[in-house]
Amino acid sequence: MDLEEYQRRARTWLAANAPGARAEGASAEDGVVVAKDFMARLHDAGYSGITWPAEWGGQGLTQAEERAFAAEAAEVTLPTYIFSIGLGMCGPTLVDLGTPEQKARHIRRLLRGEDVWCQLFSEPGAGSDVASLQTRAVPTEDGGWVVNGQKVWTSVAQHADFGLLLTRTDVDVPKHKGLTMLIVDMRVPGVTVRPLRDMTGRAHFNEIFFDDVHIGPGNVVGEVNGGWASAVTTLLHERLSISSGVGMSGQRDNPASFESLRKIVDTTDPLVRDELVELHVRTRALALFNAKLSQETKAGIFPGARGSAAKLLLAELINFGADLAVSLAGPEAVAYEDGGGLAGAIALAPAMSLGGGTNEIMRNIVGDRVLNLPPEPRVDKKVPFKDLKVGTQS
Amino acid sequence: MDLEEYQRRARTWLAANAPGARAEGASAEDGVVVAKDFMARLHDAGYSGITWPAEWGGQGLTQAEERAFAAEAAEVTLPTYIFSIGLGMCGPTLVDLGTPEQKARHIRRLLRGEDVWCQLFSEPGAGSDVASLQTRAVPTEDGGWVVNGQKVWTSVAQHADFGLLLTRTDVDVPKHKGLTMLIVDMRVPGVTVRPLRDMTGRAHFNEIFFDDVHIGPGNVVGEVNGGWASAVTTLLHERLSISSGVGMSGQRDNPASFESLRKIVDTTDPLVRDELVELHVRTRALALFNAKLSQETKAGIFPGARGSAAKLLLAELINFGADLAVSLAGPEAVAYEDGGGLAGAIALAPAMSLGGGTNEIMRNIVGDRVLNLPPEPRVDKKVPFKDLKVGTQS
Amino acid sequence: MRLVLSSEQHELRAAVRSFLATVSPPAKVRQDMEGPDGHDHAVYRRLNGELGLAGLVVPEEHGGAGGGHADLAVALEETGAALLPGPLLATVFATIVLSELAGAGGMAVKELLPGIAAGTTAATVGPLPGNRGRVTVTADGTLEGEIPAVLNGADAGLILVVTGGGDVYAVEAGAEGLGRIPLTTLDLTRRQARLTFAATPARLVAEGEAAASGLARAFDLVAVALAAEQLGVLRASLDAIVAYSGLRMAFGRPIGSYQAVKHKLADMHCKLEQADAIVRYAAWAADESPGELPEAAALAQAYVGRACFEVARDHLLLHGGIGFTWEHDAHLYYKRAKSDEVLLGPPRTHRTRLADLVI
Amino acid sequence: MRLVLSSEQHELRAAVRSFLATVSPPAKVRQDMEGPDGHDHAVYRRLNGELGLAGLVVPEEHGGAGGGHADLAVALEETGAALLPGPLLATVFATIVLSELAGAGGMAVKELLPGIAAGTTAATVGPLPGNRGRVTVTADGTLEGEIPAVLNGADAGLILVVTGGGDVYAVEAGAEGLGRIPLTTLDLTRRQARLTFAATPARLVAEGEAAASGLARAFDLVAVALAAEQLGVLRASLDAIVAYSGLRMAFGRPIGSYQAVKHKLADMHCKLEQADAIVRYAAWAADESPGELPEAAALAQAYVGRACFEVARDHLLLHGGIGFTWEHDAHLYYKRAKSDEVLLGPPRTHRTRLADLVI
Repeated sequence: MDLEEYQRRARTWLAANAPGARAEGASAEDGVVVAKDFMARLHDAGYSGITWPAEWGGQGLTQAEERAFAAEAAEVTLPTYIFSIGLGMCGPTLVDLGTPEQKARHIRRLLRGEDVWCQLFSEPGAGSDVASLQTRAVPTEDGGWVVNGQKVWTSVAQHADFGLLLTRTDVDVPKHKGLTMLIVDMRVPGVTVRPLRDMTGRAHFNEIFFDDVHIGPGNVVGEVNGGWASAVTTLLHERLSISSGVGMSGQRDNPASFESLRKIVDTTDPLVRDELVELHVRTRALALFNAKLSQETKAGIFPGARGSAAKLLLAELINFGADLAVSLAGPEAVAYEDGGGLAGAIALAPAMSLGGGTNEIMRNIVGDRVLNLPPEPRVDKKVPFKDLKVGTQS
Repeated sequence: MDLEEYQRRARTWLAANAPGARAEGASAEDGVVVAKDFMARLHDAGYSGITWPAEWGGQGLTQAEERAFAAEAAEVTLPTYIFSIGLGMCGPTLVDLGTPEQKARHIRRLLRGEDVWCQLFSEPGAGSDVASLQTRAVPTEDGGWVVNGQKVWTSVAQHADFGLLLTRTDVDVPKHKGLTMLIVDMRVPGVTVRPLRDMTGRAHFNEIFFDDVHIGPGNVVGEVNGGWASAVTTLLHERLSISSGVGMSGQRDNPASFESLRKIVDTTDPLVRDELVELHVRTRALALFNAKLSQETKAGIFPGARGSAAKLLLAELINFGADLAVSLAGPEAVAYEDGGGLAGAIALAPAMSLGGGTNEIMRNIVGDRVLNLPPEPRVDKKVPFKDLKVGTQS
Repeated sequence: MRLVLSSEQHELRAAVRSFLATVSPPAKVRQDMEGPDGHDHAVYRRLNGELGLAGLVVPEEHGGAGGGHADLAVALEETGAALLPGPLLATVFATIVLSELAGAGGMAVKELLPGIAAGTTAATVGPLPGNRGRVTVTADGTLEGEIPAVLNGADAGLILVVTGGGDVYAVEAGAEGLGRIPLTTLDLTRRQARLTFAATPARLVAEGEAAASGLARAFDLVAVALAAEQLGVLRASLDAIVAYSGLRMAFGRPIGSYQAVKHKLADMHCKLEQADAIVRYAAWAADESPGELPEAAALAQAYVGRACFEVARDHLLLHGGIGFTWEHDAHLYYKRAKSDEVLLGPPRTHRTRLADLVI
Repeated sequence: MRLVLSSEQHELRAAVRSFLATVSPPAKVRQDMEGPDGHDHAVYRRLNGELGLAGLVVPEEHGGAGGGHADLAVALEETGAALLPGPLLATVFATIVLSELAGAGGMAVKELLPGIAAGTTAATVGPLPGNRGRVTVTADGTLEGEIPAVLNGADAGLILVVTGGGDVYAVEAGAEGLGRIPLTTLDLTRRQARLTFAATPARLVAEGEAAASGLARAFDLVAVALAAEQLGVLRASLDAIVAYSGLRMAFGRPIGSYQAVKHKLADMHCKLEQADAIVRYAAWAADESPGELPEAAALAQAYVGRACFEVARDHLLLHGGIGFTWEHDAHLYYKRAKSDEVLLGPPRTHRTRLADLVI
């Protein structure tokens, strides 16, 4: 089957099967049921795990088929949000590093939507510097582990069946050398998922508490005390899955976008026009940069760390746009009976600058990996973890 | 004599004696003669070295008299530019650290304008990081020194009789520990003063080359290999003399100032007005901050490192203003038959961001000394100088 | 021109600061902002009983302390820094308007001011400059129309209404035909309401030329008062992130040791220094140099409003993930800063006003 | 929409880059810019003889290479990066105007273009959009008036004059009554002159409606061509300071290891990525999507002009003291960037034009 035919069939299938609703807001189990049902049909049709090994439940096809399907999928709305962490990060990590038993146990179920996965790396004291995490895993006699600690900023944890958990297993060595990645069953006793209310007033994320959680043998991903290498694999997949989506959607629904704002402000005022056109310029500049990265990717030139530049620019654009929107609209944008779209936009604006790496981390990445600038001296690489200050310990 | 009477007499004297011309542009010896003559009369009248010890030729009075005189002097233009380094930095260093012989030999002559002094710290490879300088001084059998090396960014060197020279005298110890400050006679063989043409096309500064320059015994200021402490003393006086003058003058003559611009641009254009008013806001903000520092100083609260914030803001304002001015004025600002004031302003604009500490150094100072933020790790404090990379050595 | 505090003002600052630290610390602010009225009436009473803040600039003959606007700026900087919920700012605006109309206003001002100055009546003014509002006076002297957003409009006891004709009327909280519809606000620590007027009885405070000139000065003073609050929000935001930057470790050292953080904090400090100087200058002009006031007030809004939001925003961002949580106070400062920036109209209007005065 | 270079364009880039590195390296630029004409005629001849740059977008029927504007952008990015002195940009502007007037222009275009395309005649255009100029046609068909600033006005062999009425005339260098007064320029690598016309004989190139529509498109293309040069200036500035940041030590480590420097360079890289995408887009629109050209051209000037100056400025500042010296090239880039930013008028005019197109 040639690629055009493949893409044509994908379009036909999506037209017939895409339910046209995201499960993002679906806290009710109904939404999860719809999502799981859709994933099963997607897998039956051969569109889940297109490039993943056929042996474990994937389709064993190439990037070309995946891009062809993605191009069609971008035209519709699929209820796959709750699977995004599993498909984008956890699954690929297991494909790369999992034991045959782990792959056999999890990958097909993940691709069919039978299990929701979450990623458990960040902690209150370990954000950008994730390797300074404190959640402890202590080995048990049966070859398993007992885990205690707290994770945070965990998406879809309220629906999750499994998690990829990064723990500290040796405190006597430097921080990168005493980590172990474990698969944790999120339904076992001692795991508490608590919604984390953010500054918008809603709970987009969760906190997860582990109290003497027992994990059985056979759940180490990668090597014991080699968890940093495993985490780097996961983070690489995360970065690819973020940068491929950066700035590609959402402007239509964004009340602080140029398109939305020009309908509500006084466009006869020269100062308003000048501020509005600045937003247009920045929006177009980033959109064209993203389009260039996408064209390069199609031509086989992968963006690598340049994707971090796009992510940084998007974070800055979102802050700039929301700020500008409220400033243009004036007092009624921040005190309202109905609507409140612009107030919502300014309240949500910081999110993109904080999630997936702060602006400072992005600038470091661009400087180090795109411009090949010399690294900063590091003070944390040789100190045993137990002697290192982390978080806000004093 | 009370302070008011003191100030009244100073006003009278200045009205009668200030020649009303700066010697800054005076490369002809005429200008220097005028300046030296004026300094002698200033000293005779008791207004040179007001707070300096009477023993060495000063007046032995207090800050109060100095401020009273400065208030009057600010109203007129004095031809004291070529003495500014001697009076602001070199002289005060000798007063603090000089031997009795050095004081006796130099200070009265300096205060009377008989000798012009320059300061010889910066090198091509040692700007912000002055302690990494490479000019070598090797001891001679007679207790003197032989100096080889190059200095740069030296003001008034073309008129200078003496210089305060910072040299390296031990390369086997860390960089701060092998420096020695010497008094150098600028008229001796081996000293070459070459004007340094800057990006404006003019030569505001000089490069100085030392080729086997012999300095006799008795010219060390402070301790041998204790030159860093001596340099810190000089730099402290420099900072005081810069910050006291920051942003206090020059706006009237500045073609890129708000006052000048509003006369030449189309002030009926709302966009022009909006850009112009931004310049006004920033100008006023800094002027009021400076006025506040000045009021605090009068009340006995010294600005300290907060003066670096004022210097940073001035550097940024100058760049902002010159850039804005050319942008507002358009094509004819950069191609002209007569005038060229705005082109001159944009060409000179970077100067304030580079001289007297870069913007980055100013931000470090504000962060470290005003906000008391923790220091960066240092990699250069314990390495012997000979093993340290400096400048653009590879 | 006086840009530094007098020793009395230092004492006032210390008194207000320690009062607020005791009576309205951050945990109390959170509790009060989620309560039914959005503030604690007991705190408001003590604020006026013990410190007399509502009557600070009200002339003594009208029951106030007869203080200057430089004093008021000191107090509002502290209430801003503490994110004090409740009607103090709205009431101060009302006292400013009434005090400036004292000459033109006759009996109404004399009778209304003492209760407000004493803190027994919370008051407000609407529409503020830069805000929409369309209220007209009918033939029988009642009010018709609406004001889309009024500070503490639902809980103030007295509302000063500026009509389309530029006259000022006072409406009692319980007046017939007065509708008060609470709004959702970005700033969680300060309520607003939409007010509607249908044949609503109102008392004339001032009208015509006298009202116009009094109001013009009053609204300049309002701009200065707001800038003082913004200075407090700015300062508190900067203090919070400077403190955190010394404690929070990343990659083995405090985040404040990284130039990316340190240099941004240095720039924020530069904004603080300038905002502070501008607020002191504007407050001095309010007291001592009326001719400079319009320009100083426009400058204060043009500079301080922007600086305050930028610092509050960066203070939130530099906190990292924790700054995005509901439980951390960073978002309260961020939201107050943005709301304050547009309280007296879109920022461009302040720049335009300043341009008209100086170009 | 095509935002990446074709393999032919990669080859063109490499060819121009290596030609300029050999024939006009930085030391040669300095030598030429201080020479009598501000450039080396031999370099200009070789540039056209070997690379055919002046005729790149001229249709083959008029003696050019018939290339696209995307190709031209590749070439001008390199000449910008090399700060090539001389009349290439002015001549390219002239070829663009003549090519776009070919339909309306009849004989004049046919006769004038080949010599310019071949590089035997350097040409220029004035006044450019956003520039002053007041030239009228007298009853006997001669020109009267002046243009305050024309690129290479003193050394071009042919001057295309846009009259106040919007017609286009060609004036020979030696024409009677043509005054050419060399100007002092901020940009030391590009000369300009004031031109005066007193009963100056001139040849009509195009007039009326046809001239107007041809010129409108031509000036959009000129804006895109300039943006390509600006992209080159931006890229070369960034490359220079990135390289220096890896070499220059301060306090024992390379300055590029400090976040203050590294993060600023990262931001500069972000500007480069966006400027590059915009220039590719605008050049693509020029070739393939004429309806998008006006907006793309205004976007290119609004974004790239600013980005170029900001990067050139910061590249100079980050060099420290050495960047302020005459002998270092940093100031040449800084001055070119600022001059280019205003070459087609004050920046606000590009924003206004874009606003008119998109709002």
